Amino acid sequence: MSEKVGVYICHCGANIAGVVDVAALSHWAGELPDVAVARDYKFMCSSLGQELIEKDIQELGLTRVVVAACSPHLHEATFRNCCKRAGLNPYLFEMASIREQVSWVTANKTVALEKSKALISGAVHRVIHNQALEPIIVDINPNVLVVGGGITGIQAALEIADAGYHVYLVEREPSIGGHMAQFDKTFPTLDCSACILTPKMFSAGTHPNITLLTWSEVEKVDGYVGNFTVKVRQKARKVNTELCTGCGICEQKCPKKVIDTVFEAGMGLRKAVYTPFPQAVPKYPVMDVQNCTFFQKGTCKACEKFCPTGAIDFKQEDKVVSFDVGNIILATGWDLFDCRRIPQYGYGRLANVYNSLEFERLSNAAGPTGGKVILRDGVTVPQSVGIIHCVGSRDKNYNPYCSAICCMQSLKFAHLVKEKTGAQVYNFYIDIRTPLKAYDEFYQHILETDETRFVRGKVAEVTDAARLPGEEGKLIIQVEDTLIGKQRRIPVDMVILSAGLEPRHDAKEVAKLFGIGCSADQWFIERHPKLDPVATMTEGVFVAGVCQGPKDIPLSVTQGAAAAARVIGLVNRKQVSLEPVRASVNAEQCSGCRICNNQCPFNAISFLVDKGVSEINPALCQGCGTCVAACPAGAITGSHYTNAQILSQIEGILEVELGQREAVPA
Amino acid sequence: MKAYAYFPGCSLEKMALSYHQSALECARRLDLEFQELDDWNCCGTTAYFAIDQLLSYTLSARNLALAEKKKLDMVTPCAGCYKNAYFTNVTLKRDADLAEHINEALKEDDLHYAGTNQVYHLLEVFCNDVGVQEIKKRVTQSLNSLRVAPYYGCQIVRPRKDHEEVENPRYFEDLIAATGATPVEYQLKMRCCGGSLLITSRKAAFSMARNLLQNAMDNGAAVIATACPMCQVNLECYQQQINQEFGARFSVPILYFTQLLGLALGASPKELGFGSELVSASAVLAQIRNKETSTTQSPYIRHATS
Amino acid sequence: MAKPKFAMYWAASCGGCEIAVLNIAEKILDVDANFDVVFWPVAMDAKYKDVEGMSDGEITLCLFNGGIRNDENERLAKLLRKKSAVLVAFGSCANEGCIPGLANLTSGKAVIETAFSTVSTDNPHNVRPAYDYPAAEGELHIPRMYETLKTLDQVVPVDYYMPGCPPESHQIATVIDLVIAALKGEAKLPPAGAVIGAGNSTVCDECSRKRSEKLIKEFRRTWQIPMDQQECLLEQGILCSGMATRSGCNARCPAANMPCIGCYGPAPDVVDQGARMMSAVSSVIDSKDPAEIERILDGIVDPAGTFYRFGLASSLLHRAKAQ
Amino acid sequence: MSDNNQFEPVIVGFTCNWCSYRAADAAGMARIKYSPNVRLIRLMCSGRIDPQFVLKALSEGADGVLITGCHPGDCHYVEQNYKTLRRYALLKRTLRQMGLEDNRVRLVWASAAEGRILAEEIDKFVSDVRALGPLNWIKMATTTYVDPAPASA
Amino acid sequence: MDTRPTFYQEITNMMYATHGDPISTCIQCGTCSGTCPVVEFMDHTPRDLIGMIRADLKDEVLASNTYWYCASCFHCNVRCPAHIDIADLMYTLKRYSIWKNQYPEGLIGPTFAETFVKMILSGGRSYEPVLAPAYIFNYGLQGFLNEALTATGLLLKGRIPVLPPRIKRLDNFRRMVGHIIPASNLVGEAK
Repeated sequence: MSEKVGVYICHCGANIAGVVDVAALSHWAGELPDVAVARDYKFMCSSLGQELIEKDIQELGLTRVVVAACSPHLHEATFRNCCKRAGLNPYLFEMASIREQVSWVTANKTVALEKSKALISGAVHRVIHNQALEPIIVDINPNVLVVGGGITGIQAALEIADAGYHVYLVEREPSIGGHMAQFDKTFPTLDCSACILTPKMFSAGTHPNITLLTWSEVEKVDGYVGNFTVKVRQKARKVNTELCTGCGICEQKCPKKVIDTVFEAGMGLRKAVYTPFPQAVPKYPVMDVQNCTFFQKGTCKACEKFCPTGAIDFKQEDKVVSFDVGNIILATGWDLFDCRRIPQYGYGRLANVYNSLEFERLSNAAGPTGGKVILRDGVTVPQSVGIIHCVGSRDKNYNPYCSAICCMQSLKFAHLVKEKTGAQVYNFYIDIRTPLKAYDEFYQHILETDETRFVRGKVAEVTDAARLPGEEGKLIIQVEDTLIGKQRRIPVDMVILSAGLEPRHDAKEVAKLFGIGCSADQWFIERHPKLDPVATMTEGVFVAGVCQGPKDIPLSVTQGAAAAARVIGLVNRKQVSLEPVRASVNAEQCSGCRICNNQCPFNAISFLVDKGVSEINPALCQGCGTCVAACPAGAITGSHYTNAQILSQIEGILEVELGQREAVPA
Repeated sequence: MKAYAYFPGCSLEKMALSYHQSALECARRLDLEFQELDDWNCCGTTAYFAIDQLLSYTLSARNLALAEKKKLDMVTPCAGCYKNAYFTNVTLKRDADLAEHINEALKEDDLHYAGTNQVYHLLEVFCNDVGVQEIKKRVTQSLNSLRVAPYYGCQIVRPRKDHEEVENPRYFEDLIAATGATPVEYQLKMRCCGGSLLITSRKAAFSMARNLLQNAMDNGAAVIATACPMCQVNLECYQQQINQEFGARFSVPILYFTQLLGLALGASPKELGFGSELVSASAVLAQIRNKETSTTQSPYIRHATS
Repeated sequence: MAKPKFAMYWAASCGGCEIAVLNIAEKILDVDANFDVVFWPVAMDAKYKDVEGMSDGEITLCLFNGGIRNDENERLAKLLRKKSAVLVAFGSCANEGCIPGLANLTSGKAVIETAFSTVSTDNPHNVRPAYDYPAAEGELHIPRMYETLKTLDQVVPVDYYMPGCPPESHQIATVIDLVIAALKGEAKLPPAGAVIGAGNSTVCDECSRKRSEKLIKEFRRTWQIPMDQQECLLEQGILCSGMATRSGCNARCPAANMPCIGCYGPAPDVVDQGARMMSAVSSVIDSKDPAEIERILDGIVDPAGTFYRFGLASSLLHRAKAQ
Repeated sequence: MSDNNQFEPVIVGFTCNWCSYRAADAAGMARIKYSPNVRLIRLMCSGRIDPQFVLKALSEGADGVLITGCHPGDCHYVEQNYKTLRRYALLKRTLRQMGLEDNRVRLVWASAAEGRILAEEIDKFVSDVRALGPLNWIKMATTTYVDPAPASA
Repeated sequence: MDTRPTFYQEITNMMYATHGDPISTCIQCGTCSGTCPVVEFMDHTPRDLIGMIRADLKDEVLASNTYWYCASCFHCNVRCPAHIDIADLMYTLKRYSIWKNQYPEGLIGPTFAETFVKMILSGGRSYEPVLAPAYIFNYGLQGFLNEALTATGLLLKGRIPVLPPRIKRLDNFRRMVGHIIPASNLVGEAK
């Protein structure tokens, strides 16, 4: 059956017509086989231009349309809609980019005409093989999963819950709150971190639309936008939360003390049954089985004996719960750079070298020293403190990126040390980066009032090897003071390493679990770095906060809210339509060789064991076509990019050229 | 018996003869066969790079080609030779054009570099190929908790080769511990001794050597073990001059690690080239012989002003 | 009524197809009972002239095996096309060039050199064939060899394709039954241009080995490892062409612990079998590092010969670049 | 085609929708003039590039084939361009055996921002293919006879 | 328009084969200078020198003693956050200054480097006694006496060779070197 193709050539004012002889082109195109009509017009994208096409479709009965104009990224949607209005399936349309690829990049008019012909010939050959396609419409489950109960996740969950939709908030630790709960003060306003965070934690814990799943991890995600099924493992708390009142007696009576390497960053102790901090949400404690005397030695049960409600349940097992959601927000946060990786800074070897989280706990009034800044001996107040910026950041040996928060954090530390100890403070920096609202003012404030000495230079090493008088018993910071061009050795009592932010150690596995991408640094990849920063390439999965890249609290909160807004928008629409560019398996031809099974990063391909064939879930498929190219049996077809379409396009492109070649003497 | 192509380097011919003797003695006692390269040449040390990088690669390539002729991996006790040979090998393997160019020159001596072998430092062979556990088994004469400061120096650990730890490696300590001695922890074990500046910038060299000796002594070293002839000469032969320069009173034996290892493996001091020291090692030998003593006092008396 | 006429011809081939036909055992008697064999150079004496004397379409069924290597092959292909009602490209050579087609990796000149001048040839005077030779009886001619071996359908239209090197006997028997039934009006022949005597999937479909997701770190040759009897050969690093090869052989080679070498040609709707193999195999290499990928690929010692062992002459490129 | 009658190769280029096609758009928007010899075909991802496409283009008369995609690690579909990389590596090996010059098929990474780089790479590629002369694969399979005489001594 | 390469470009070009990243990536953090064990003897810190090269301060850079003091300990290399091969930069500057015959007065380094090369070319191996005497007077009288004492000590212990060592296939060796630096005056003088 022969098709009736209409070819429309745009002048784009003089943008195309100034270089390409559009009249000759249109005349030539009219002579092509299968072409019923070819026209050129000043602006095809104008309403008059579109009407021209619509009229031809209706009056001449065109079955295919080709527009030679600008890039399809500009007007493909415009012309598809135009075809649709005239009753032609929008996928029976092709575009040839003769502006971006011809008239704007070619000076020679003869050559420009030839190249335009080749592109149009390719499009005409291809469009004949195009198939009518319908967008895929799917319903959206209004429930939402938020992974990560730090400030970002809390913000996102509250926004969605307040909008009237149900949220499952999953947190790995016993309490929500995240790193922010560990901090003392927040820059640049220096308000107390807990004072601004705990009300939000409380709201999240009590909101009727939020199901809180702490001490839990997502194990499996199936499905696609609007229709995810999630499996979450709730680790055994060994505490029956139905009965527990959060009175804290078990924790008081527990005889076993353990160094708390998580919340207290190794600076303080906790019990074997514990809530990480007094304002924890939920209030229920968890039992650390590895350290519990009963679990290790078989006797004790002090907690059980004293529990007034009988909530201790030594036999409690992990529980896997499953639920459906329509959208997912990942707010999984960050890990602190391990300062042991820089041995020359002495962390872990020299007692009075601290990392930033340790200092936060040291300085926190609710922390192990009650907010007193003292050395590890527990008594000595430091007389001099060195704060080292960019530890593990901006360094190709560790992380090449800037961690974004360390400058402000270090300035905050300088202020807190000065305020609490009166010590001489040194800040060692490469550049001071204070770009956001009221940040540089904070820097100026420190410069004006705190007598902090700023030394521009990346510290080479911290050592206890005294060489010069006055160095004995001190930590010596060896650095080039680059502003005077001299190496200096500065003895101090305490060193604080402003360690960088790193992606979670398991970011890659988490990304795989949710079918999204990780950058080379292992931050989650957003759909567009500027214009779509919270969406991902996987429909229905959003990212927010530091898991997407280093950022401070205000930006994390903003992203949490932004992701929530995107989700609420989708849920309100109730349905989502997906581009029908999808791959599908012809089960007849599929022999179940399983070559394609690991080709899909979106987990769209599954192997049906009973039928012995592979199958593609069209809603999960993103249409890249990689599996189509991989299938050795030719059993996978990629709609709108079929082999027939592409091979014909190649033929079309080369048909014109061969004609030209023949004319050139060999 | 595992065999290696052994490239001693110029210093080991005379200046560091005891290193040569003790290295071979240790190898023999550890069942390693060291076949000395036939007609090896100077690797150019660091000085060559200042004149002609290409020539420096050529000099090392000749030695590598000699080793390839034996179809053996190369081992060298000299840190400088090691660094040059190792990185020449890496560079030529990576850059085929350069290798081709150099092979043209090597034809003059009927040699060809193909990049088929590896380059090891003596320490690596003992610590990795033989293994610390194996050495521990073969120790017949424990070094009696002698406080030995392992001195890594520069060119064995630096530049970085892969992703290995370069700020605080532990293999030298482990080797020393295997002999029954006590490895001394001190901060400057990776720091440059200044040896390569001995002739060109003596003041700097002495100052660096002084810092190093001082740091080792502060941490109670009875002896410093080196794995590089230049470090040994700088720290030992110039100790008197350093004392004069800074008014110090260092008298620390600087021994090749192979001399200490050799003793532990049961060799006699004579077999290990003892006797050519400018700073006497008799106290060290005495402690090893005296089984009753398990700790030694540092012979160093701290200088008042430092 | 006269019996329908049957012909079988061999062009550039090894003779294995003929043996495969004979290998259908007593079924051959059905052929004789139902057909009048008029032309079959391997089995009986016949002259080209006899064929030339037939009327067009007189031969009911012609099984043509072998590729088109020289002008005689092409002349006979055209003649038999004209005289046959149904022309079947029989066996891999006629379908896709097969092993003779591998000569397309080199030049015709090199083929002649190899045949007449290599060490293993006993030809001390370096005698070469001459296309035309004047003899006392008149000028003698031998067929002229082509630079490029072609498949049957590259010179004449073909009605049916029957792949395999050679086609499996049980498939031949089935086809013969079908044709006889069709002649009696009891069955319908498939549409022209169809592949007959083969399956519609790939060899994996018939292979009983256990398959899972594939991640290849190293390619190996059959003698390099003890092969697992149950696991998919490709997953063991053995280059097995089963996944890109049309089914129909009952996966004979993998069942015997040898990899499929691809003789049944490309799967349905596939243009270029070698390209599909290349794409599939490289897709499952387990590395993102260019240097490591190259190292892994070093394990494929002869990519063109492996992927185009049978299909070179029918591939998109037909041959290697002419010098 | 050109003024001084030099050979102008015809090249088929494959782009992904997200990076390299947008790079071509960017080159256009910046009005960067580059060799007009390459005709681009848009796919969703370089991972869609089937070796058949390359072979088809070569056999149908192209003098060279350019494959482009996002930089490794930046793939819009997470990691599909690594599959392109692997397929390209094997395809090149096969083509080498088929006697095809290395410079006729090339893989180039270009991000959406790298219009200038894409244009430069195209210029470089065109000039490399031009230096090789016409390919004319389509004519090679036509009938020619082999001369069986021994090679002249 | 002057198309001659700038000093910065010349140095960059000479470092084309370096294992590290280009010096254009230096962020002037001073890790190198903070690490350097010899820095107190240098007139400019290594970081400073990189800045000066990037500012094309050719004469000032060549007048600096910094790169002659570099002990090739590679400590800066392993710590540099920009992965710059700083030791190689120092070698490059040495080469450049010898090539241009332009280096600060009173430094032993340049002449030492050349003497060393000639020595190796003459025998294929190095020979310590050639090296020391040439510079011994630079150390002053006390230095001379000290050096003599040290040397005597070594001699008595048999640690100084009396005759310069030579490799066996010296002719081959010299021809080999001739391939790399054809018409080298160094080889000529050595013979």
